[in-house]
Amino acid sequence: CAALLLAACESESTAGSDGSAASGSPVAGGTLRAVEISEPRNLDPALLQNTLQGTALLGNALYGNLMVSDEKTGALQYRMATDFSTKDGGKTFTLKLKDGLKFSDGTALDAAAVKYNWDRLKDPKLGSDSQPYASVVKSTKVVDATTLEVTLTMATPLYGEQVVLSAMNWIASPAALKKGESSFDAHPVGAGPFTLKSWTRGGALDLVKNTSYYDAPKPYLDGITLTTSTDPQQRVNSLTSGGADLGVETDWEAVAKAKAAGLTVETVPSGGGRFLTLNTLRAPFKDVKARQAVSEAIDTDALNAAVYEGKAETASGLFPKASPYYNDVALHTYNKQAAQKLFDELAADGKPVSFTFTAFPTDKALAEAVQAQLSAYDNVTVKIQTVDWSESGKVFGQKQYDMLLSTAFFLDPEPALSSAFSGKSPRNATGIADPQLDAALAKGSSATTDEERAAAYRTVSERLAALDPAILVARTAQATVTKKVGGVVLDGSGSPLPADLWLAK
Amino acid sequence: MTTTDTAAERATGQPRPPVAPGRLPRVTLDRRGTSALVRLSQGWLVLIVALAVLAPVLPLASYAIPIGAPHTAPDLGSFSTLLGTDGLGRSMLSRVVYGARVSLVVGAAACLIAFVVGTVLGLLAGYFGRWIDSVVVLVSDVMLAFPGLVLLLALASIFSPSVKTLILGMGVMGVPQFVRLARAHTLSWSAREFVRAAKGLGANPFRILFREILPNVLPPLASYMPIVLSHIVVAEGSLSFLGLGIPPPRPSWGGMVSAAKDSIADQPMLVFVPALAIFFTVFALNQIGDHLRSRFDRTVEQ
Amino acid sequence: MAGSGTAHLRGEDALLSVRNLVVEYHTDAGTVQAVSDVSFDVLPGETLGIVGESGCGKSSMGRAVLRLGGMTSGEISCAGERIDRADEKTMRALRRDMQMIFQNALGSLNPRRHVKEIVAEGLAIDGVPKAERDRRATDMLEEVGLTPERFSDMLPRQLSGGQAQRVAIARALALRPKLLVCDEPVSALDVSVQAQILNLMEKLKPEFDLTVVFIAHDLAVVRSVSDRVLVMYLGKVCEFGDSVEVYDNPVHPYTRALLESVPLPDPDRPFTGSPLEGDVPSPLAPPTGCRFSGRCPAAQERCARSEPEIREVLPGRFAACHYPLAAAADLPDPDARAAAADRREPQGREHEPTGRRPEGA
Amino acid sequence: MKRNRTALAVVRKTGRGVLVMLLVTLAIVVLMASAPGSVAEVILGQNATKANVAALNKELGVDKPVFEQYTQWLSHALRGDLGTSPLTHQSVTTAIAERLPVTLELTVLAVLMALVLAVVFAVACASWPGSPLDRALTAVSSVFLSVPAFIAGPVLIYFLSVRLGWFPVMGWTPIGAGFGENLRAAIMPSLSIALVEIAAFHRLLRTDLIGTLGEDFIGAARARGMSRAYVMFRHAFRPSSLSLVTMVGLSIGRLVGATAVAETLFSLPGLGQLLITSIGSRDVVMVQGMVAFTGIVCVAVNTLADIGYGVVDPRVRRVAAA
Amino acid sequence: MTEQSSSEQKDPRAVKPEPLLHVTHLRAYLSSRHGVVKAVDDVSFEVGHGEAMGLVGESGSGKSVMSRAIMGLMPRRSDRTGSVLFKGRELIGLPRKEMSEIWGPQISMVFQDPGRSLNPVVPVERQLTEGMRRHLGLGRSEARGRALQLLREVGVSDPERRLRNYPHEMSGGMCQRVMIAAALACEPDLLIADEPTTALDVTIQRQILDLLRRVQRERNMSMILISHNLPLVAGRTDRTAVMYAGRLAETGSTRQVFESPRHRYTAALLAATPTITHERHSPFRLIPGTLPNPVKPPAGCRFAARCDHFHGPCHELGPDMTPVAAGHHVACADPVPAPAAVGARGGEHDGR
Ligand SMILES: Nc1ncnc2c1ncn2[C@@H]1O[C@H](COP(=O)(O)OP(=O)(O)OP(=O)(O)O)[C@@H](O)[C@H]1O
Ligand SMILES: Nc1ncnc2c1ncn2[C@@H]1O[C@H](COP(=O)(O)OP(=O)(O)OP(=O)(O)O)[C@@H](O)[C@H]1O
Ligand SMILES: [Mg+2]
Ligand SMILES: [Mg+2]
Repeated sequence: CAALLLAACESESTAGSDGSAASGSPVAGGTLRAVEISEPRNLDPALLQNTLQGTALLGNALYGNLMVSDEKTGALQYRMATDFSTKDGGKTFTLKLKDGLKFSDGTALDAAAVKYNWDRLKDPKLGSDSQPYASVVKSTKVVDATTLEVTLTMATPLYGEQVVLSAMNWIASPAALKKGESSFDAHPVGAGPFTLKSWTRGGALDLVKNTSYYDAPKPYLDGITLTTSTDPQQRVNSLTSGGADLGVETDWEAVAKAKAAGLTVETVPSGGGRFLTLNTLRAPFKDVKARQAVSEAIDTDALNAAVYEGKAETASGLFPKASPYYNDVALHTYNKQAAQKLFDELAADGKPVSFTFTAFPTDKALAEAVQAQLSAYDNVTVKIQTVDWSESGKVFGQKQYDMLLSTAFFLDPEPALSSAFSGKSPRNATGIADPQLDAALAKGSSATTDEERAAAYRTVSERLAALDPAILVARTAQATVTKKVGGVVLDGSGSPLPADLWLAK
Repeated sequence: MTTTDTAAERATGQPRPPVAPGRLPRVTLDRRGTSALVRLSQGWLVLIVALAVLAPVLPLASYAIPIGAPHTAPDLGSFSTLLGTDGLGRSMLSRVVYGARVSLVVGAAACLIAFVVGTVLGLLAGYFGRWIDSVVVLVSDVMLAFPGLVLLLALASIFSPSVKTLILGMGVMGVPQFVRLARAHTLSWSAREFVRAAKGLGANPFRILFREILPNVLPPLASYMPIVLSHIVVAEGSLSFLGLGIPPPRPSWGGMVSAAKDSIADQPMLVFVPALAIFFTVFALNQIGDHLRSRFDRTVEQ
Repeated sequence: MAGSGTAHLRGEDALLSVRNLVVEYHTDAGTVQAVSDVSFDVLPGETLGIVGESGCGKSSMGRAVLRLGGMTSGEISCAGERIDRADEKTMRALRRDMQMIFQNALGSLNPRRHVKEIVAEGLAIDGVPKAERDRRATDMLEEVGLTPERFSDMLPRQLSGGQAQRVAIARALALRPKLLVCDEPVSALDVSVQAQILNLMEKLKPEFDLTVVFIAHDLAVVRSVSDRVLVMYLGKVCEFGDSVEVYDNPVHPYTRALLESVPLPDPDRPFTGSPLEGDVPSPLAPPTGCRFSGRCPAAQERCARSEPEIREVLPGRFAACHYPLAAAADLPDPDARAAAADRREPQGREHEPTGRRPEGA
Repeated sequence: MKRNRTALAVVRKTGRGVLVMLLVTLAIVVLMASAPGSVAEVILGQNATKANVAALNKELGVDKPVFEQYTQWLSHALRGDLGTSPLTHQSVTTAIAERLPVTLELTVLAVLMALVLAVVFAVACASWPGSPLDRALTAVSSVFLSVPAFIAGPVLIYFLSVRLGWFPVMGWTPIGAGFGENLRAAIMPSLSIALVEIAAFHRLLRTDLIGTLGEDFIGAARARGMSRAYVMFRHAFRPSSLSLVTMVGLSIGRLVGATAVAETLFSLPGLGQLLITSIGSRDVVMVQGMVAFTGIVCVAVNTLADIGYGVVDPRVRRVAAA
Repeated sequence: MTEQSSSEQKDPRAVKPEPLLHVTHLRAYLSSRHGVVKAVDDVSFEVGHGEAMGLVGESGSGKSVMSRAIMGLMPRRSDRTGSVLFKGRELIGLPRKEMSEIWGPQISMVFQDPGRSLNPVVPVERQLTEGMRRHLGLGRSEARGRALQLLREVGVSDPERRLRNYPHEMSGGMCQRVMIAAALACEPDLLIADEPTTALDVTIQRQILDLLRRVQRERNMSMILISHNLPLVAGRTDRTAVMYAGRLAETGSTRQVFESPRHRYTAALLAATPTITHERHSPFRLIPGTLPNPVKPPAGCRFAARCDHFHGPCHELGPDMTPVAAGHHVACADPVPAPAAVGARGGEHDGR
């Protein structure tokens, strides 16, 4: 078919370093085959996870985005919304929508629709991952068709970033949602660049171009076929053998393999990462000394070598060098002798360190590596308990673990850091509640200048280094791997925006 | 897996009649001597069992503690580094040897459970018939209608995976096989004239069952044990593959394969060492099982 | 012919008496009428031969008599005890008096037990102490002509057919039974071995004071060992009488046909008479009337309709046939009958040493 | 009369099948009920506080006693309604129907592959029993027996997909989208589960063939001057395939388990995978429905095998009909 | 080859017409777990055109192995040496392909157990006609027509229905008739019947034997009738060979062998055979001992150990048979003395 040349688009893709990457102007047409990591349970936007390893690509495709954040600076960019700003330091926000937005069923995507979606997210029984974000909203008021006034429960100046990172970014047709889950799964209605053609659970999910997408000539693709594989090796194999054009990847080894195979890899430089989380609410890690001992005992480089074939990006500090909040505080130091000494002291006190690593299926290798490392020390024993994903709610909800692997990564430290370490956060897996730390986190989220925030986060780093509630193992891989695909623009969660993608001929 | 009873028996519910007297005595062509392959198999099993039993006294590093850098190549320097190290720097040899312990202990114990329970049930069902038979056959049908892996998955999600759970699960899974086998053999043997003769001497049913029938049923059943054992070794591997194997750091062969399967291209050793261990063991068990069967299991065949 | 009836029964003094025995097997294909309403008596010390073609129900009957196989109805008593009604415990005790020898001798020995163990098994069940058991087993082996030193520790598969049969005999006789039922004990054996076993049995019979039911399809063998013979066809009795007389002068057409089918070692006269037409009907659906009527050369229209009762056709000769070979006109008057009885008498005496006179009482 | 018996036998067989199904489903319900965690916790995810879970459980009706839940499920199931998954809101029947083609194709293809290879092997072995060829082929099939799907799969993927690019690494192409493509997607997964079966089929058939070839009727056919191939295929094969028929029937249950591994390995949308994920997410409704379904299939296939028996062997025709 | 045989038959003046089957020094060794079984050990005999030969001997004496050795249907691990000349053609060493041209139209066989020698899963029709279609090149319907005719000939009632039957739907006697019909289908010159009636009832046995003899005579076919039951061959054969432990003990006309057995074994065997005229309750003559071990047969006369006339030379006796009368050969160092009259009659008879 004739390639339709289009004017240079606004894509700010950083891609293009490798041979297989498509460069130049977008070409219309073609069906992109993408491999995701997890399959959605339902197509309800509330139940889609707006994370790379979740179903962000699908959500973005079906529902579009109100806003996205710049992959480098983290700054908000408007898409379906035209404005989301606060004038009172984060107490109230005003959301402004583009004119004439329409869902694929023809109904209007207006302020009322947004209100319906956001109110709905707050229902805990729905089980949305985004419920904590939505719950920050105290009330919403439809001012006019394109304006929604949002009042928050507490001042959150950077609430826009939270919208971007959650399912709040995805608005579905209230009419369609009201018809019930099964009906909605068969005919999801959003205003995104693509609509659902067919979905075989466990198999492929076929999307076709939404011809009435607001931002013509996007989307460039005729369709997207999404398949799922939980196995990184399989995803990479699929890409290298030409079985897929685009894959999302969170596995360092797979990323390295993809790079080695000459595929294009896009990543966002994020802070935080994967933490060995110690439960400070119960023995043995209630005792800071035990936490320190373990922290000093663990050699993250060796972990990297064992678990990620040495391919993971390790870090000593919370923030990447590129971040405006970078500081040189090392959260963790490896010191074999000191560790052994602490273990011995604890044992002498009658409190030998003995704990269980609660490992989800994907964390088994890490758990085993930790266990192997600690097996070289005296007076410390590690057991591993493997749990199914289905038990994650219970494990986290009831904090039934000594140590587990959890993730806290971010482009902008808010809200991820507060969520992970604030004593008030229900998602604080470490259970740590340190006034100094809490204060610093609050400062970081409410301060408006980079300097102020940087100072606050330095304190956060120092407190974390001192309290050792978590051990930073490695940064989180957030990669999009492509082969001959252009227009790879990543949004705030690091996932590609489907409207911008195009296939090189 | 193995066939259990002969087809004709299943169809007619009756054992085949004994060979008519006066026929051309037929020498089974299958009755080959102990072939080299069988000897090798025996050798391998002896080696593996010996290694597994002697593991603690062998100059082997712990299977849980790294002995060096990850992925070092095999090195003849010391016993522990003969097969190199795994991704965590632990001795491969040590892990394979201790893996044999798990695989063999789970296999043998589960097999034994299946054997004992299955044989007793099969004997009772085959000999007494009537409601006992109906109930036993029903239960074993139920278990057969349950895809084995599903049962194991269900069990594994109820009890957290451990050696005990695995043994129990796999043992339960193997029961119906032995029930069918034992029942078929019992049917076949209890139709023999010598059973009638024992009855004629006034023997009570239990004496007949345990003194007359059991000794004849045991050898062919026992000769199926290696085969069942090999299934269990494989099933344990499949479970590990699905993430429900023995909890780390205890190695099991299946677990080692599934943990390393992504490294086929880069670190083939990690996959092939345990895979070959499974492979040789299963192969050897089958060879020996076949050999034993060709020696003992002529009843149902005939 | 083959019919029911009780005319041939000999009353109270019988050691074994079987009345109206019916054995049926329920199979997928239908009900097999293996034994249909058969009655007979065996007097103490007598050898009763039972002959008939394959499948006529001989074994079923033999097994039913010892309650080693199913029986549908009928009465069986041995030495006054009702076998068909005895409970398991009484039965176990009764079994000591009644033993069986099977056709497939090798098959009747447990392949995994040693010869001595097999012979001593009955004693073990009886609770005889080990030493005593061993001694008696050794004696028994000696008795049947197997050197105990050589055979005690052999396994059945190391035995030849004749040796196996000897072991089976030793096992049966170790309990000193009164009644011995032999189900085709020699038909699987070669003639030379067959002779050994038959001679052995002849020798042991008086020694052990045995009453024998001897089942076989080989007519020559039956004649030579039995005092009386019962001829069966398709689950029914055809003819009953003194064995020599039955063979010399069969009154039932089937008996005659059977006798005429026995090959003779004579190049000139391989068989006597003309062969029988047709096949044995299926016991699943036996013919009505006389069961032999379809193949009987002398069958009349009545035979297919009504079943003949057993009656005394000649003195001491019972047959279930409407038209016995001894024509009605020839039926002897009482004098002739007496004469016939006389004729029998000396023959019987000749054999006095081998068995008590069946009709001696 | 004969008809009555046949009818009675059919009723008995069906009754038995139903009984087996009842017990199987009851067993799975009890098993699932005793497993830690519940679907409510899965649905609620990180919001799974105790109160929330309890509320949702009540809403889903899973707070009732197990037996009551079971009878309720049963009464619906008898009316053909296997329920709807609380997790995916998909009807169990639809879910099964959607996934069945994949598992069915894999199973059928695996059985076919195993049968074809096993027959070739067995015929060769039985033609020259004890020969080096026999030993070699028997050894080869033992080798297959020791290559479970979870080893065969990755190896096949690495060589045939990654290195050679002949087959897709993962994913399914329905038959609707082209037979060739469909086959390309199905071949490796079915092969990986067929390998183990090849050995089982081969051994059985080989033994039976050798046994049959020693029968008098084979000697009789040879004595009539019939050729080797004719004797093998027209005389020996059919009577030797009796146990094989049973074996194929019995292998179905095992294959359903094995497809679960293959479907996981190759990310195929089949029943096995659904079963594993459903067990993982404690989706009792789904698991129950699927176990009932696979159970019915197993029972049906084994009954079919019994009937297939009659086709193979006229001697048992009467019995099989009964 | 057919030509050759017919030309031979046309020449009545040939001094010694070449026999149809000429077996010399035939040895058939089988390997078993216990060693090499010398089942047939140096046996020579011949069967003339249109002649029925009986082969008798106790179980295990090697009758079946010999018949299979002649046919060339030996088990796999076996060794066959010597010579089997059939119509002057050496069968030993003949490739299987050529053998399969001989099986059926030249030599065919009826096995012991009719129930086992018909394929249970193949309808009677195919088993009857497959040979004809292969060897005579008949079409389906032609073969069917001939099959019907054959079945009538062997006395099967309602042959149309039988053709559709499976073996299990027929009685043993019926099966055996079908087997005989199948064996006769291609007009063989030699029929080997290995204990064709042991599994049958006496009344049926008689029908089958009569049938075999009738067909053999009508077709002027040669036949080897094998049985362990001596009386059974007596009236059915022209000549009889007695086999013992892999060797022939005695051959002669049937009359000679039965009326004046010369080998000690034959005589003993005949004496041990129960007859319908045997005196009641009188002991049988018996042969003590058992067959020698076929793996390690004794040197010399194999019957020596059981023989009551055993003396020195018995140990040196080779397999060669010595003539004791015309056509009557015995391998015995001390044969039973011949009653003069019978011997003369025997010789006469043999001149047939
Ligand atoms: N267990 C059984 N089930 C069904 N039918 C049986 C059984 N045993 C015997 N029969 C049938 O009952 C009939 C009589 O059998 P039985 O064994 O008593 O005959 P028989 O006279 O002893 O024959 P044979 O001389 O062959 O031993 C036969 O038709 C046989 O097929
Ligand atoms: N396939 C075989 N392999 C080894 N030995 C065999 C085989 N077949 C037969 N024999 C042995 O060869 C000898 C002769 O057997 P054969 O079957 O020829 O005897 P037979 O005279 O036909 O006996 P029967 O009257 O029992 O049929 C026996 O010792 C037997 O054990
Ligand atoms: Mg019988
Ligand atoms: Mg023979």
